[in-house]
Formats: sequence, C-alpha cells, structure tokens
Amino acid sequence: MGVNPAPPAGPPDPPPPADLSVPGFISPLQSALPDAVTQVSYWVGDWTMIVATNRLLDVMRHLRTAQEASFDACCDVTATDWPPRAERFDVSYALFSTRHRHRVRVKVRVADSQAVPSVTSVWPSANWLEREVFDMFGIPFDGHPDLRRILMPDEWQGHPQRKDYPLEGPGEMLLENPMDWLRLRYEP
Amino acid sequence: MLEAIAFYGLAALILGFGVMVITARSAVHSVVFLVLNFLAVAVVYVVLGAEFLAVIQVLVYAGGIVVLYLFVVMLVNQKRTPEAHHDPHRKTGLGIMLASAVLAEVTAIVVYTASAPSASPIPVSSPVVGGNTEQVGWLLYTDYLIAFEVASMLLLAAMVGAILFARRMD
Amino acid sequence: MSLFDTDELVINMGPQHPSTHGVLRVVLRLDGERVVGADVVIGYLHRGIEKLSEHRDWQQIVMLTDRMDYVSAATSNLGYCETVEKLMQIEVPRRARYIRTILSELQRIASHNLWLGTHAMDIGAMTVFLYNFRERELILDLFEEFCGARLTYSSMRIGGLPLDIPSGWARKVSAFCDLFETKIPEYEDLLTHNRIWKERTRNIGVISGADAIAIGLTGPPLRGSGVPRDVRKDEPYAAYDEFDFDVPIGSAGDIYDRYLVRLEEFRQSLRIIRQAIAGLPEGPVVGKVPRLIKPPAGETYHAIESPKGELGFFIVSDGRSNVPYRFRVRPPSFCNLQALPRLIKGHLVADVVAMIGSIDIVLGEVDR
Amino acid sequence: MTSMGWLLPLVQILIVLNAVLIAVTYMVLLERKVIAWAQSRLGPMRVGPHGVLQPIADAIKLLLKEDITPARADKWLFTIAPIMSLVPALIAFAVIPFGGHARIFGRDVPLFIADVNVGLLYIVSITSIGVYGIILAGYASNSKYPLLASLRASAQLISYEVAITMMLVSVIVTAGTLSMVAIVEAQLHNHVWFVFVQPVALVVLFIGGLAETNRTPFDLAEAEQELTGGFHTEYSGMRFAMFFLAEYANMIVVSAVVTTLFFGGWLPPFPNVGWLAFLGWIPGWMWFLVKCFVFLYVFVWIRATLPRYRYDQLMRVGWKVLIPVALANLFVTAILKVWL
Repeated sequence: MGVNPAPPAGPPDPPPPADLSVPGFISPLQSALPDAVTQVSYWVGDWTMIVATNRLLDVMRHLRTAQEASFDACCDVTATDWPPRAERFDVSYALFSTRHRHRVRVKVRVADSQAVPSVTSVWPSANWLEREVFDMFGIPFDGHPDLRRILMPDEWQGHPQRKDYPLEGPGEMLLENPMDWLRLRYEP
Repeated sequence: MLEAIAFYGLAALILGFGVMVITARSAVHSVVFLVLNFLAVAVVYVVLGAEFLAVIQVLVYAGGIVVLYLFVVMLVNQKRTPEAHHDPHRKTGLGIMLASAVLAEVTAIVVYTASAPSASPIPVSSPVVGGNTEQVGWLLYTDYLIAFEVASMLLLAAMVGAILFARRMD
Repeated sequence: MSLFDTDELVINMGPQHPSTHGVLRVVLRLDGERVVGADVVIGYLHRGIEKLSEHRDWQQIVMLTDRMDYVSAATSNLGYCETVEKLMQIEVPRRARYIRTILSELQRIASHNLWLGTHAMDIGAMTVFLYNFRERELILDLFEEFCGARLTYSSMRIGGLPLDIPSGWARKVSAFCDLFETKIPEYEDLLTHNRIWKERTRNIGVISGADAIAIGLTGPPLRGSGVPRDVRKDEPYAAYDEFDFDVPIGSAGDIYDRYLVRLEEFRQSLRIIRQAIAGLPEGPVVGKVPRLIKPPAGETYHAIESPKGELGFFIVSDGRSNVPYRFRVRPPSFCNLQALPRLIKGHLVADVVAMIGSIDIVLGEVDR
Repeated sequence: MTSMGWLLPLVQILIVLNAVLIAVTYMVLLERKVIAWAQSRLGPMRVGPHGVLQPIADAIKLLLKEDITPARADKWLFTIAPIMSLVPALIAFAVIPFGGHARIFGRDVPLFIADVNVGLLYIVSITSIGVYGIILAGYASNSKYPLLASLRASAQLISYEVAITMMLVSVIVTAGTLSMVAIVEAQLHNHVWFVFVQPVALVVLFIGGLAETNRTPFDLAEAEQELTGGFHTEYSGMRFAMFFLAEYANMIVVSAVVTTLFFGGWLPPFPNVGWLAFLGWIPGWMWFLVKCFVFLYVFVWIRATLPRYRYDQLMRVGWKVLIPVALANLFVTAILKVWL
C-alpha cells in the first residue's frame, strides 16, 4: 500500500500544450456561454472541460444540440473523491458524438452534499449512472426522476466509494472521525 | 338388483356432492364438488344406457362450462368472507316465496307420479346395437329442430353480447 | 367507465429465475399478461470491484477485471490494460496487439455463442443452446492452451501479454475458424427462417436509433437499431485499424435484428481472426514496461468494444501510490439494461425473457 | 361366455394400466435419448447399459423425495389436483383398440378394454376433464407463477379442444361411426387409411394434440424460462411425478388416437394389396405400437427443434387458423359425404 505524506488534493488537470489545436466545439461553447467553462485541460489524448456547477445544464444542452458538438451519447457519469479539497468531488461526464466520433469529458466540482443538476433531461441514459454516483458517493442530483440507491441495499448507511469509507465496510473499522481512515492510509 | 344398488349409490353421491357444493366454505371447493356432481350424474346416464348423453354431460358441463365457472371464481378477488357478506339488495320475502313455489311444484310432481299408474317408460334403445347417438341426433334435427335452432340463436346472441362487453373495456 | 374492477398483478421476476441470467430482479406490474410497468432491481452481485481496485496494485487489477464480465474476460482484460497503457503512454508491440485482437475476437465469438444459446433457450429452442456450447467449448480449449484458464483468463498484462502463443496455436485457431464457419448455418437453419422464432422476435422491443443512443444502448442492441457505432471502427484500438471488416447493422431495431447483427458479427469476427493469423508479425509480446508500474498523475477514459457494447475504463492516478486513485468501469451491460423497462412496456411476460436475452447482460458486469 | 367372463376386463385393465405406466416411464427415457442425439450428446448413460434403467431410478427418486406442501396452499385441492390430472389420462386408454381380436388359450379375446359406441367422444370428454388438474394446481399453490401458468393452460386447452373436436367430427362423418374399433374396421372396408381421405384433419388434429398435451411449441403452461416450470412449480415428489405421468400418458393417448383414426390402428399397411399380405404375419398390436411410436418420436423431435409460441400467438393460431380450417374441412367432408 502506498505510503505518502498527505492525501492528494485533486487531479493535475494540465492545460493543453500550446502547439495543440483545441477541438472545434470548445470555442463556440465558450462564446455562447461565457464564463461557464472555467478550465480546459488535456491529458494523454483526452480533452476535459471543467464547468461551473450552476451552468452545467446549459453547457450540456449546448453540447447536445450544437451542430459542431452534437454529443448525443452520455457514455458515463462518475465521480472522484478528493477529500482534502473544499469542493471534494469531481463529477465527470464522458460524452461521445456518434456523428463526429469525438469525445469530451465534462467535470464539475462540488462540495459534500452539494447538489448537481441532473442531466437526465438531456440524456435519459444518465438516469442509472447518476443513481450509481448518488449511491456510491452520496452526491445528490437535482431534478433526477428517481434518485434511489442502485447497487447497495436501500437501507445501507454510508457511501462506499468515498475515500473515507473503509474497504472492509463500515463495521468495527468505522472510526469516530471518517478522516482518520484517510490518515491511516496516507500516513504511516 | 345390481342396477338398483348402482342407482341408489350414485343418487346418494349426487345428493352428497350437491350438499357439499352449497356448504363448502371456499367457492373453488364448491366448483370442484359441482364437477364431481356432474360426473356422478354422467355415470347415472351410463347406467341408464344413455352413453351419448353421459359423454355430452361430461364434455359440455364438466369439461366446458364449469371450467369457466372455475375461472371466474378463481380470479374474482374475494375480499370478504362469505359469512361477512350482506347484500343490501337481498329480498328475503321474494326468495322464500320462490323457494316455496319450487318446493310445491316438486311435491306435486312426486304426489302425481306416485298416485298415477306407472306408465311404461319410453323404451330405451338397447345400449349395444348402434347406440342412441343416432336417435338423439335424429330427434334433435326433426322433432325438436325449432327448439334446437332457437337455443343456438340464443347462445349466439349471448356470445356476441359478451364480446361487446369485453370490447368496451378497451 | 370501466365495466369491471381489475387489479394489477405484481410479479417478482428474479432474483432467482431461470431466465434472468443471474441475479437480476425485475418487478413487473401486469395487466393480465401485459406489462404495464417494470422496475429493475440490481446489485445482488455487487462485489465492489471498483472499490477493491483502489486497493490492489496495477497488475493485480487484471485479475479483478476477469470477474466483471465473466463470460468475456479477455475483452475486459484488454480494456483495462489499454487504459493503463494509455495513461502511461506505453507502446505495445505489434505482435502483442495482433494476438490481443485474436483473443478478443475469439472471446466475442464465445460470448455471442453463450448469448445465442441462452437467448434461444429462453424462447424455447433448446437445441440451439447445446450447439452453441459445443463450439464455445472449442474456444475455451484454445484459451486454455494459451493461458491455462477456461473462464477467468487474466490473459493480458500491462504493456502486452503474459506469454507468447504456444507453437501450433495459430494453426489451431485457423482450423477452428474453418470449422466454425460451417457451424453458423446450423444455428441459422434452426432459427433465422423459423416462423415461430420470427413471430417471437419481430417487432418486439422496437427502439429507434436516436432513442437507443439517448437511453445509452451500445454494442449489438444499438447496431440492431441501425446505428453504425462500433468502437473498433470509430476509435480503433489493439490492431483493429489494420484489418478489414464490416459493422453489421439492423434496420427495425427489434429483437430479430439484434439477433441478425450478432450472427453477422460471428462472420466478421472470423474475418478479423483470419487476417490477424495470416499477418501475425514476429517480435516481442511485451513492450517497455517499468518494473514498478506507477502512472503519472492524471486521468483518462478509454473504451473498447466488448461483446456487450462499449466497455469504458475511467482511471485516475495520483502519481504517487502504486494503486489507482480512482478506478471506474463503464459497464455496457449496466447501461444496456437501463433500457429494459422502456423496451418491455406493453409487451407480454414471455417477451420480457426474450428482451432480457436480446440485450445480453451479464450480472457480474452490471453489479461489479 | 363362461362364468369367468367378468374376470377378463379386469385382467385387461390391469395389463393396460401397467403397460401404460411402464410405457410412460420409458417415454421419458426415449425423450431424453432422442433429444440428446439431436443435440449431439449422449443422454443418460450411467444407470444400466445406455441408461435403460434410468426411468426406474427416476421413479424411485421421485417416490423417496420429500413431498412438500407450501404453507399457504389449499391443502385439499393441492392434493387432488395431480390426481385429477392423471386419472383422466389413464382412463382414456379404456377405449383405445390396441388390436383386433386374438386367440389366447383357445379363447377369443378382444385386444381392447371396451368398444363403446361413443368411444371417440368418450376420449374427448375425458381429456377435457384433465384441465381441472392444471387449473386447480395453479390455484391451490397460492403462488403467482403457477396461477399465470394455469390460466394459460386452461385457456389453451379450451380453445384447442374446439378445433380438435371439429376435426374429429370430420373423421366421424367419414367413418360413419363413433366407435374406435368400428373406425378401424371402416378403414379396412374402405380399403384406405383415413390419412389419405382426411389429410387436413390429421395435421390439425396433431397440432391440436401438441397443444392439448402442453408440448413444444405450445408448452407455455410449463415454460421453464418464463414461468419457472408453470403450474407444477410448487410441486415435488410423487405429486409432481403424477403431473409428469399425466403429460406423457396424454402424449400416448394422442398418438394412439391419431394412429387409430388415420393410420388404420392395428391394420398392417395396405391390407388389401395381395402381394403385401405377408405383412399380416406381424400381429396387429405390433403394428399399432409401431405406429404409435412413430408419433411419439415426432412429438420429441418437434420438442428438440422448435422454439415456443407466445401466449397470444398460440391463441391466434387456435382461433384464427385451426378452427376455420376445421370448419371448412367439416363442411367439405359433409358435402362430399352427402353427394358422393
């Protein structure tokens, strides 16, 4: 098990290299919805846009409908937990366009128990994926038609994919302060 | 002698099943007893040498109509027990009147037949040769043709009506 | 006005039911035998593979990916290894990419065999089941000869393959291709033009291409609706860009078209395998992989075409520990299963099992 | 007739009943073997050479199994349902003519239990009773899958009975009798098997027979993959075995009826062709069994080949195809009978 001085506080989200041309759908989006995209990043071939949470639905609708984007498939909705950060969750959406055959990842950063607007109205396929994120991370989705647990039993306590949730389950390992578990992992 | 034993035995069975039909607590049980009742009646027909009638009794009553009864009884959701069932529309007086009329009629028949000299019954055809299937068919299509056709028209109308009722639900 | 007062019948299909292909539970609300509504309950096989993977080192996770889609372990292996290779920017030797392609196409045939067998059995044609298992067995033999396992292969490693193919294996694969080609007509004889089969599958569970994309269908169910979407063509991985093959699509988007699509995929898979065997290059099977696998900090999403659909891996590395920081699978079965309530609504109970069969789910992958 | 005349029917009943029960158990083995061959496997091989003792092992297993009655079941109906299913299937054999007359111990013995003058109607009416077993089993189990299955089964039986009965009427009109023995003799006198006179009737009757016996492709009532076994889901042990026996006994009844009506019963092929007279050396009951076996084989063969119909499709086939065909066939038969 890795022994590190402190838990990481977030992904690097490196900016794209200067000599790389930005995909064609990003700049129309930025001009149509100014200030919605807070950061564009590029890593090993994947383009990522970090979006303000309150603008998420607008961005998604634009990406879905705009000609040059037309992201008609929402392949995946998932989250990553970065506990030391104030907005501890990255909720990321993997989008794909069957027309242009390009991909993009859209991320929003939310704090614990802060709601994310649901994109089920844009892509019905996000329904179960958002339910899984809710189940695993406890991130509520605003406007979701049927926000229930999906993989864990309905009466389950806690959200297993959070970093402060022990691998062995809550049981006797559940410490007084959930952050203690993190300390166990990242400090010797 | 043998026939008499068979007849009285079967009659007891028929009456017994009949009583069980109306006393069974579960409606499905009642229907099962009704089937057994019909089967016993069919055996009586066999004893009397009316095989065709016996077979038709089983085929139509036991095998056909009562199956539909069973369907209905099975599928109707009996939310209340029969004991708790109080029909506000029940007309006790009328019921008693009708029942006593039927009773009087039956009594009259019994008294009349007992007093009258036993007329020789219509000769039953010999059960071995040819059977009575042909005779039944012959009678139905000659002497009783109109009654037969009227009955079939009535059934047809009932069938059309049932289909209409079922259609309206859609 | 309703003449009769009727109740809905709620029936619990599963989690123990012969046709739910595992521990799937579908709560059906029925009007007679017609499905008025359905709720899909999953999670009975949830083993927390995503969570577990955040506590296993990078090579050990290959073993966990076997246990997701356990009838198609090789493609899960491939998807995971390629994602890590992408994250570490490792160049995989051409021979390894060819062999990976052969393995995943063999796996596709085996998985479709299992699908066709169980799907036909759900509709009552039991002989097809055994015919398919007869051929699937041959593929399992090939896998056993390659990696020693028959179900959970762990047949790939980050940077390449655990070992080169045994001598004579390529010839056996070619022989299998020749044999299998003669067996496909046997399945078709029993089903394709069978009146009952057509009546059971045509115009059942119809979904248009646009709806299918919107609800997240991928793989053969999406292609059955006429969308030529195949990760192998759209975003080529392994060695697929070097081979010639077609992406079969349907037109009606019903169960029958999905069946035809998968049957044609048998043939296309054979075509790919033959090309790969014929052009199999010499060389090493493992690329330049550091002894300690520790990808630099960053995240990536990489998708492959598993027999069920788009199998994606989203992996985040913190660049410091020798375990992934976040390991996420985009399971095709899970996303395809989501369409089930919409597809079965208004059909009969018998169509429910046909539908479950036609979207080809593996509960190990749905629940992970 | 001697004073022992009453003994003969008892002996006949005993022989037929036992033969039928043994035939039924071996029918299961036959089915497993034939399907195994169709599916390129071996079938039962362990009990006895080539698994010939498998039915006996199965019977012992079923007898020794725990007989479970579900807690909320209607116990009385749950017990009589399998009986109501099996008994009609067995007593239908009373009128099946396995052969003509034979001389045994110098005595003329008919190879059938009874020659009733309404034999064919008797079979139809008796098999119509068998549906109660299925309905009551579904109801008494107090479980949803069996209930759905029993509804399917009874709707199926009732609707296919209509087509079958109409087709039988065509045959009756052709033969001019309702007696099974007389029908066979009519085929002898007319010098032709009725299959050549009433081919449509044969097809419809056999399809209806498949449906009546709940066999593939009409086995919706016990669709393992949809209804987890159907009306006998909750049954175990010997009560389950009774349903099983009833199904296979019904298959034999259907085969026997088809043989009798269309393929000349115990008659050898073309009994009137002189140079084929040597076929008459084989006893009639052997011919009957061989013909029956062919139809039983067809039953199994169909099961190995075809998928299953859906409930509404099955009803459509019954009401919109078989019954009109049966009516048309009856109409044509009647016209030909009157005018020719």
